[in-house]
Amino acid sequence: MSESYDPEKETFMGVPRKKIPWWPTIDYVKCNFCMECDKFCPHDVYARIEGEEKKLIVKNQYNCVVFCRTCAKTCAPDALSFPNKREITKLIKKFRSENK
Amino acid sequence: MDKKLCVLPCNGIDKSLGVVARTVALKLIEKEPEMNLICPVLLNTSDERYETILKESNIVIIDGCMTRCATKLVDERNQKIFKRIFIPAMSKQFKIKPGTNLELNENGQKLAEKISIEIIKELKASEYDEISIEKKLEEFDFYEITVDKYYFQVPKDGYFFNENDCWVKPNGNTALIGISDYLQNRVSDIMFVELPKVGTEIEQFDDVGSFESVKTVLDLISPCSGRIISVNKDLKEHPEWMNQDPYRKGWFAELELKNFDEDWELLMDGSGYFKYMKETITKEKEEMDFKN
Amino acid sequence: MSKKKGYVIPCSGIGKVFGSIGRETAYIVVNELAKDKADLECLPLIVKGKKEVIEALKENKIISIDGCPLKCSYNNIMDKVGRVDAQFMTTDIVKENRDLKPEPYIIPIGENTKELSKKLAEKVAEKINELLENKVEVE
Amino acid sequence: MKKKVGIIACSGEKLLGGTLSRAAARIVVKKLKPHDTIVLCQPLFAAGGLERHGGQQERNFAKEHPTITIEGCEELCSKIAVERYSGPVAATIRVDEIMKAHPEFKPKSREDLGKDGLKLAEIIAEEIAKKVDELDKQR
Repeated sequence: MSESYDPEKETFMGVPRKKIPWWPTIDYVKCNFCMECDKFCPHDVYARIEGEEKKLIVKNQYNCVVFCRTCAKTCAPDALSFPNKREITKLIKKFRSENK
Repeated sequence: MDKKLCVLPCNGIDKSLGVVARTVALKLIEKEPEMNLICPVLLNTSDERYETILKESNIVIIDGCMTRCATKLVDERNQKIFKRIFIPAMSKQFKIKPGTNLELNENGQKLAEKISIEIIKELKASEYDEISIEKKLEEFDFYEITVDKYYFQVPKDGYFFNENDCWVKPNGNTALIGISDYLQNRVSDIMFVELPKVGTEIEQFDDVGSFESVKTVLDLISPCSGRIISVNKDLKEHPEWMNQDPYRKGWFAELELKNFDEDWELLMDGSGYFKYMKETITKEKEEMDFKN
Repeated sequence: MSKKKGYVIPCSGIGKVFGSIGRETAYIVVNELAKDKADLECLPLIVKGKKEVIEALKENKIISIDGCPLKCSYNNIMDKVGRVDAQFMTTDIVKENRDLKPEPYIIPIGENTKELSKKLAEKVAEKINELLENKVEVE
Repeated sequence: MKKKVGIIACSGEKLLGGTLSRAAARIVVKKLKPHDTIVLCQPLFAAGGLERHGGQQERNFAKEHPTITIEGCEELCSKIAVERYSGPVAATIRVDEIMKAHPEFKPKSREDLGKDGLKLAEIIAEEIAKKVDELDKQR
């Protein structure tokens, strides 16, 4: 992602992106570091770390497109999970109504 | 080009709206004697009886209530559909209430007559030629932006969008959903579609099916909640329609809306989405130039 | 009367890999699978309307191969020659072989792209045989 | 926003020059000038006016942007197509002439350029890139 990208200014449905806890969580017990999710994601959410035990991390969590969980479908060992969509929708609605 | 038409009413005899459905069908046959009448009960018990007719015809489906028995009877077929009629929606549209009497009162008769006239009108207007396309293809006004040689269009009216670049086009208490011109441009040539199952209940922002291009696979993220009542089976054969005509021929699924009044609050209208899309495109361009 | 040939005209679309599949397919057909029966002609020359080329096509069988629904090869030949004896879409072969995803690059083409082209070339060659064996002229 | 330059290759299927023009066009838009150029599909010019914007896209682009055509032979198909549907071209590169000027490089075949052919394509691509820069200065 280029430096012109400013996560502070990003919003989703009028809610600051940073207020929405939507991004993948890696289950390191299941993850086999095949990197398919990273290969898929065009938004640089993941990062590969050479020489570490956790060779893959969620690095740019706010780059993750809210409600998108397509990367999880590329995950053969089913090691990726996302928050509950209903909860997130509720949260977005709450924020919007409080900040009208 | 086949020009045959048939009509399948739900024929519900326990509700006045079911009786209206049946009456509409009878009036259609009366006005257009060439049209074939399909009996839902017979279709259900021995569907081979209607095999040839259904294969050769476009169908008018008339449902009297939310159970949508007539729709369900043809859902699993690859049936060419001319029009779906949902009597409660029509009753609302014409502001005629048929009451609850199973012997149709004057209002009930009037409603059936109006609906049948409406269908015939549409039939004539279509000149039969367009009717093999399941959803009516209306011309629409759109906003447009050109970036290099690519055009990005957004319909001005009738469509609502989420920030995941998917649209919903409500019509009474049903709606079509699909992907925006911008999204189809981004994924480029779509080669495969995975359509959702008819009958699936979905919440707003659930993924409903997916589409795959050489570049990527993406889920369609539904802008609204509801139940899938039909899917665009033609996309299996023609996934490129999602690229060529994303707002019309490329529709993905049809929903029975559950809570659109509330869903709507989180959606953008045409002009709102156009602004959002322009910002996205500009941002992408800036990033590209920055890398350059 | 001289023996008829099958002219294979790919669109050669340059923006995406689907055009390259068509081009590669045409080369496999004329160089390997139907050497003595098939020939190539430049689509741009047809578009331009070069007389000799149009005449040659008119007297032989014509097979168009297109890479996108705009069907440049098919439409341009129909426009200039008025007849196409068989048409193919490279996207169809991609759809039929879901496990073989064509690589997005085209100079040079990738392994899967080559494999897909081979599969399509077999179909095209078979079609040429069929067209040339058919004694009844379809005009 | 800076206007991009359109690159239109002859892509002729029958001749080596077509394959070279195609390769050179791709090198320009993918490697040398990815942000200043865009590749246009030559056959689409004639097949314009289809579904939604279809070929009109290419024609309109070439009306409003400078275009460079790359020709594989003396037929100048790309130039003629652009002039017929969009207007004058900004520059024309003749692949056959560049080939003559570099006899030291011997491309393998129209199907497979080989090492020498790819080098030649790079040289052609640089010529095109030079033209793009020249056009930039003029504006």
